[in-house]
Amino acid sequence: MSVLFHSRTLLPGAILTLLFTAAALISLVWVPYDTTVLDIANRMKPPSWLQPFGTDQFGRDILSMIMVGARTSIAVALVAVGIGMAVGVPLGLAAAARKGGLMDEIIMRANDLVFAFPSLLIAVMITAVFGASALNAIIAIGIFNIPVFARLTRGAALSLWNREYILAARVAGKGSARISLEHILPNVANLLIVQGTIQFSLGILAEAGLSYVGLGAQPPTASWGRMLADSQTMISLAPHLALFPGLAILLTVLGLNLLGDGLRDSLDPKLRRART
Amino acid sequence: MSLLTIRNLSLSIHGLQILRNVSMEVAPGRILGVIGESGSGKSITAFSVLQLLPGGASCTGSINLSGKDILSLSEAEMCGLRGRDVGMVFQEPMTALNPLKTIGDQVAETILIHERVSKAEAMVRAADALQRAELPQERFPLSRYPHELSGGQRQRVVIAMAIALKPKLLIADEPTTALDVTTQAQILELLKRLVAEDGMGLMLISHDLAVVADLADDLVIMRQGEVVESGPAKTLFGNLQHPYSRALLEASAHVPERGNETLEQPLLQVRDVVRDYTGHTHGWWGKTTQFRAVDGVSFEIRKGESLGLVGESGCGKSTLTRAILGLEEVQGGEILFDGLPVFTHHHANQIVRRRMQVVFQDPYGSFNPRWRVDRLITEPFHLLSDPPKGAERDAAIAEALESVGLSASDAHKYIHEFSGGQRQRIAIARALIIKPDLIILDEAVSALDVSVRAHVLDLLADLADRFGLTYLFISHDLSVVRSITDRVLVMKAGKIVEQGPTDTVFDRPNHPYTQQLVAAAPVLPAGIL
Amino acid sequence: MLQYFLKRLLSLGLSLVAASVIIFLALEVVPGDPASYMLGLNAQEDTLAALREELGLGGSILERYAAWAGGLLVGDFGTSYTYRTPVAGMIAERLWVSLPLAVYALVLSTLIAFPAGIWAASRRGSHADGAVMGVTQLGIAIPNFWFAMLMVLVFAINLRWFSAGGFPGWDAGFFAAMKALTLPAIALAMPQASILTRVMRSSLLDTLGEDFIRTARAKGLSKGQALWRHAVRNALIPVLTILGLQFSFLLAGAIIIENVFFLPGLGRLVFQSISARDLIVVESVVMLLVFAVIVVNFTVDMAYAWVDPRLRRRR
Amino acid sequence: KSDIVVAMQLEPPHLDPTGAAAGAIDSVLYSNVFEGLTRFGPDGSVNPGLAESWEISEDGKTYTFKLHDGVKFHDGSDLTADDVKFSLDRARADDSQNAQKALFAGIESVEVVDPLTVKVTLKEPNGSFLFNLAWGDAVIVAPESIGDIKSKPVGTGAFKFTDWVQGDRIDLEKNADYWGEPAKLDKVTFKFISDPTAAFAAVMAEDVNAFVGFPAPENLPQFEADARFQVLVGSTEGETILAANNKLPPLDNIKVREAIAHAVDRQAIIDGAMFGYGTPIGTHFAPHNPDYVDLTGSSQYDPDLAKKLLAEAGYADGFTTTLKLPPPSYARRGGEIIAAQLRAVGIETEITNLEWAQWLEQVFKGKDFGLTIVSHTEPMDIGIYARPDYYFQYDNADFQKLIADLTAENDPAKRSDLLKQAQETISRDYVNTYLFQLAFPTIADAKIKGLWENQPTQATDLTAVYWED
Ligand SMILES: Nc1ncnc2c1ncn2[C@@H]1O[C@H](COP(=O)(O)OP(=O)(O)OP(=O)(O)O)[C@@H](O)[C@H]1O
Ligand SMILES: Nc1ncnc2c1ncn2[C@@H]1O[C@H](COP(=O)(O)OP(=O)(O)OP(=O)(O)O)[C@@H](O)[C@H]1O
Ligand SMILES: [Mg+2]
Ligand SMILES: [Mg+2]
Repeated sequence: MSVLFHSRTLLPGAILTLLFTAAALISLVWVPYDTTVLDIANRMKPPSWLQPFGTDQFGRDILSMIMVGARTSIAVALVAVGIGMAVGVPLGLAAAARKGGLMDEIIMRANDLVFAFPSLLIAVMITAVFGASALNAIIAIGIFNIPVFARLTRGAALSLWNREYILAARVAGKGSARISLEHILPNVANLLIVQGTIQFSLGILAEAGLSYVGLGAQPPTASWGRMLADSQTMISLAPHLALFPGLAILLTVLGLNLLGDGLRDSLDPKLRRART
Repeated sequence: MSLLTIRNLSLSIHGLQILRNVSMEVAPGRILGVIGESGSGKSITAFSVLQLLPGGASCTGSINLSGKDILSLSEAEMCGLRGRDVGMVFQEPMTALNPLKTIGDQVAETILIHERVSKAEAMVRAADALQRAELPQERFPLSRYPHELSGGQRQRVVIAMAIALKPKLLIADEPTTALDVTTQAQILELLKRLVAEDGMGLMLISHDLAVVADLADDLVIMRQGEVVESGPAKTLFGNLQHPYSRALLEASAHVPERGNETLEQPLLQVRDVVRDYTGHTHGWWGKTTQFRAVDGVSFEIRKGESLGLVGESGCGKSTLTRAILGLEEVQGGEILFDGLPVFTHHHANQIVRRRMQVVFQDPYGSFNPRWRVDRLITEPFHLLSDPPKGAERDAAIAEALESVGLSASDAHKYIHEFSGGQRQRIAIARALIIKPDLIILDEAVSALDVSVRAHVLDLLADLADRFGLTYLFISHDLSVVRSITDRVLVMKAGKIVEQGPTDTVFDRPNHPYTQQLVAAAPVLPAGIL
Repeated sequence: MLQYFLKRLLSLGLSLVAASVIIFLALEVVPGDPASYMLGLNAQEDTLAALREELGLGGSILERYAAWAGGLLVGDFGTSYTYRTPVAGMIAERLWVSLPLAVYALVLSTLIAFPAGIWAASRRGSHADGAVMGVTQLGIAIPNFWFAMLMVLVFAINLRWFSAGGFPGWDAGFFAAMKALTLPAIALAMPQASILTRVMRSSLLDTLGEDFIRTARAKGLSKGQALWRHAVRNALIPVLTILGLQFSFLLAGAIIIENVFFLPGLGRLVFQSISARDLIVVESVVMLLVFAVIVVNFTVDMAYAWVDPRLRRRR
Repeated sequence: KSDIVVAMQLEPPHLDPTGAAAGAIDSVLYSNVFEGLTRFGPDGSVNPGLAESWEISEDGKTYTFKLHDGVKFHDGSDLTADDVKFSLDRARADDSQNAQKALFAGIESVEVVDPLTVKVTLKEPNGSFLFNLAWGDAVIVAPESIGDIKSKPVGTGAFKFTDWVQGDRIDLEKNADYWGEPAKLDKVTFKFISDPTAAFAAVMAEDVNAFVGFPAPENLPQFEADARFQVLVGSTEGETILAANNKLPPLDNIKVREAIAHAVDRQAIIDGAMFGYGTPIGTHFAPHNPDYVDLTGSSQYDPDLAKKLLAEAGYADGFTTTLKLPPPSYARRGGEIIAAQLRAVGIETEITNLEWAQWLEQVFKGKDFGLTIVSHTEPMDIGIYARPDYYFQYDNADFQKLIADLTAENDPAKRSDLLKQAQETISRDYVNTYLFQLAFPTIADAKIKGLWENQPTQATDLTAVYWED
């Protein structure tokens, strides 16, 4: 537990992250008002005691919408980061194990190529092909997480491959796959967790951005980005419609970033270098 | 009259006491050697003089530099002092220079900071300083960048920077630790000459008694932030009072007792081995370069023998080790272990591999920090087709740990809970656990403090005795090699230039390179033990 | 150096070819027919066929790829399906909005980030450092389109200092054009400046911990002198990398921001074209953006050599 | 002040009104730059255009048009009967790219009688021929300027095209040589602002003088409350409907469609999606048309009835279908509301938001949908219900006969009667759920006069617009 106090950012980060995770989880069983029921007569009501964030253009409770939206954001970002890790980490490990080889070269060139595509463009293209949906947003964001994790893993793994304990493992007759799994992976895990939180926050931002331009989760699924897009024309009429979802994104991303920084400092002070 | 006087200097960092009542003096034209084990506070003492201390440090006592009380000077006044009155040379020449600036600029900067001179004039004087540090302009123009120089040459640049304004005091903090013996000898000679020419005072910090012994006029021996003994070198050496000092001295010259006999039968035969590295200058598309790291090496190790391999950094020792261990394929020649090739059909021969193990230099880097000791030392079981399990495994672990002087209960600790010496014992335990015939020790004791090193050497000798082990002992430290090997190979630029019984080679070197090496190796003056 | 340059150029060329294939294939499978989009609900089948013929939508994939890629090589981007004008001209016109916007944002973020990063690093641990770090955390976390919305609300609708969007064209005068680009550039630059500030700071702190800084201090340089003379330039290397990467983010981010401020830039062109299934325009714009990113990264690589002499001769 | 900046949401893809369906082309050019033989008035009536007068033969098959004298194209050439022949022949040619080629399908031949007289012969009598000629797709173009028409339109209108900054604006200037009543404005700039927020901001900041077809009805009250602006809410030809795939079970069951019609609360949709702007309709016909029949009563909001009907149809537990939505906000917002309303009677919908190209591909062409929301903006388009292959796939032989009779009929009274019957038939068959007639909001500076309020066709006729001092 003392880890929590190693860093000034960890605690606030953890609290914010917990808050939104809790909101998402609670929304699975309970929300203040049912978000699937529209109440046109009651639309765009300013914040009140009963509805602290007010109601939206269809008369839905914004607090409830944000809680349900947290679920979407977290799910999309989490799965996208999962994809990035699941594909990127093995690729990075493989590239490092055969440094300078053809495999390494192909992986790194492919990475560069993905990096060369502005991510939103790819998202636009993917949704043009497969249609806009949360799933396609996940795929688009996930694809961009792959090179991030591949590079990070490769870089960290390369420096580990120079360690003598890797040499010792090779002397013990272990193959590179086994060494990658037994020695390299656990030692890059911290780094991956830290980068994971950062990518997670970027994923939430990306989901919001995609939903904002209409390429993310589709109604009736609540999504913060779409709430912002829907409220955009009403911003001068009822600013609270845009304010609360925007703040929700801001605070969640902030929380995750603080958590990531804090974890980095606490898990391993040496990792601070890797932060960009 | 003394130049630098430190009186009762105590220092703490964030409340943690680092130095306690340290006192020492440096006189003009004289060399003060400061020795002590790693962490004894030598560097911190030096930094105190320059007031370049880490954050949170606070000093008491007094530091007096030619009449000025350092501890009472302001930061601006200290800036005026550093570089002009006191020059400093650091341990690590590879990183002590700004990689983006030319050496001329960096040396001239010392001058420009302190004197109102034109850039051109400063450059002229920088050239002069470099000349004095034996970097003549014809061969090392001012426009060179640090990466274009070798380690020893970079250290000369740092020295030139430190002496550019002819400071009264020069502090050299382990200036040669990162260098080869031959380079080390040259740098030490240079420092000695500069002291004599300029009448500077030199504070020479080292953990190596032998390095300091033939240079220093006065000695200070430190331990855990305290000065345990000090005095003029000549008298002090013959007359050490403090038990720690004596232990240090003894450890430096320690020769383990060895008793096992060598059989005639060769265990390892290396014939005409060639190892080329194919490098890519940039990625896979870049042009390839060929580099021959091992060039036609042949030798034999007999059963029960302890063979030494010495040579400068980068001469191919580790490459050869990897080839013997079957980790890399060689481009020419063959390596036979007990008559069997270590490498067959592009794969390491598992039967042979089982009978060799290795101990590396870095006691910190050779263990996965996330594993417990039991898992670490049983890693070589991977080589066995039927590794011991359960109680049998525990017994093997206990035996291995006990044979290196640790207890069976250490098996459940993590590696960070051990000191450097203990870690090296664990490394040896890991090598022993599959009961190999040959153990290769690649700089296995180079990173250890002298006293710890002595213990480990004793342990190695003892183990060889008990288990009939054969060693290939690689080191750049001649005295260590001398103390533990029967025969020695001298390697230079990938070739074996001389081999023979250890004493013969070291006492009557034939090859000019061997002669140079032996001459450069620092030795404690005779008769001080 | 020349050889290195040529090798890199070759690899750059291969990347571009790979990118063009990916883009072409991706858009090849996009469902939707530009002809029926153009002719609407009442179009007759024969009319559609006639239009498709004219648009050059017949032929095999290979032929069409060859025609497109071959055209790119000689600077011919083809003719837009919907606008029926040369794509090159359309792109050139949009580029005059997007490029100045990206550069404006890049300059803004650099101008903010460098001093802020250096300032924070030189006062590590102080309140000032804490404040800078806090602000940059916010800057990274804020969704920039939301920030843009808020800025429009405050500066365009309420205060009426800036127009809410649109672009008068460079004919309207430099200042009018810059004024129209200012809010979008700020929205774009904000997260980038935050990231860059943090990179600058951490890179500087890393450099300040290097041995040669200690050497410099031992020469008698004050903290500030050591920072300016020795640390800043060394710290620039990671910053350059990020700067290069940011260019791609700026281009991508511009797509959303151009929509918020209805700037007639490349991003909006892509959006419009993809919904109109004007695939040839999409292909060419995406290719151009990818080309820009690859070339910028190449330039950054070359810039390393300028910053770092170690890279000059060795290669 | 004699110049004006008029904003609209969509930018034309190119500037040939005879070569694409995009309404935005007409919105900019109709009447301003290009004119046809006849033209629509602000109330939807068909008036003489370039044709000063015409005669219709007894059998209703031959139309003889007399052209105005002294009409010049903007490039200085004269308008002659040859140009008319060229234009009509081009529109109906085999390789024609006219989006409304069907309008010209009935033409047998076009003959030049003399430089100012054209004779058009039809295959069959066609009661709406003059109406058809008023469409933007039927404007008269000149053969010598046809090559560049997509980027440099040359017409006969009161304004000349000067410049197009793609992605931003189109500039027109007054045509000094105009044959008719000259325009009152000297310079016109059309600006294209697709984003509703940006539209709001641009009007508020007075960056534009008028916004025709303002995309965010929620903001209209703010403009109405602001003395700087006038708000005109006109009607359009846009029947906004919840279209059902009449061939896809269970929507092929008329009881199910009837249930849907009763499950939908039009007023809630008009309020929720359009912020109150829009006229409820009960059939596919524009309410401002004199022949309109108000049939909303047969599909009153009655969820209980809807549930009962569903149970009768054998779907007491409801069912699931798709709801595919094109981009406009009436569809996207309306879709969310309808989904919630249908859910209330047990019908689950899977919403898919589509771009127009996808919608055309999947829904319009592929007929791969259950429900969709779309606004049919073509004038007098009830005839689409006579096309069994049209996307909602309504196949009723009686109705098809009705429309065939209508086409052949020239007598206004009989036509009116047939039109009313047609409206009632589709309403009775609950082909689609008819939601509302799309409102057309225009916001303009309070001092601008002469703007069209309604949209009988997509046009922004500025010929009569002027600034009041
Ligand atoms: N920045 C620091 N913060 C806290 N403690 C430090 C710091 N630097 C050094 N120390 C501690 O001060 C003590 C003395 O360190 P110092 O570097 O002077 O040792 P040394 O004798 O030079 O050793 P070595 O031979 O390894 O260089 C050590 O126990 C070390 O852990
Ligand atoms: N993987 C590699 N690729 C290319 N060159 C290499 C590689 N490993 C080593 N070398 C080069 O081969 C030479 C011999 O290296 P090796 O590590 O065997 O030296 P060494 O004698 O063990 O030196 P040290 O005492 O510093 O450990 C060096 O010049 C080194 O740069
Ligand atoms: Mg030290
Ligand atoms: Mg080595």
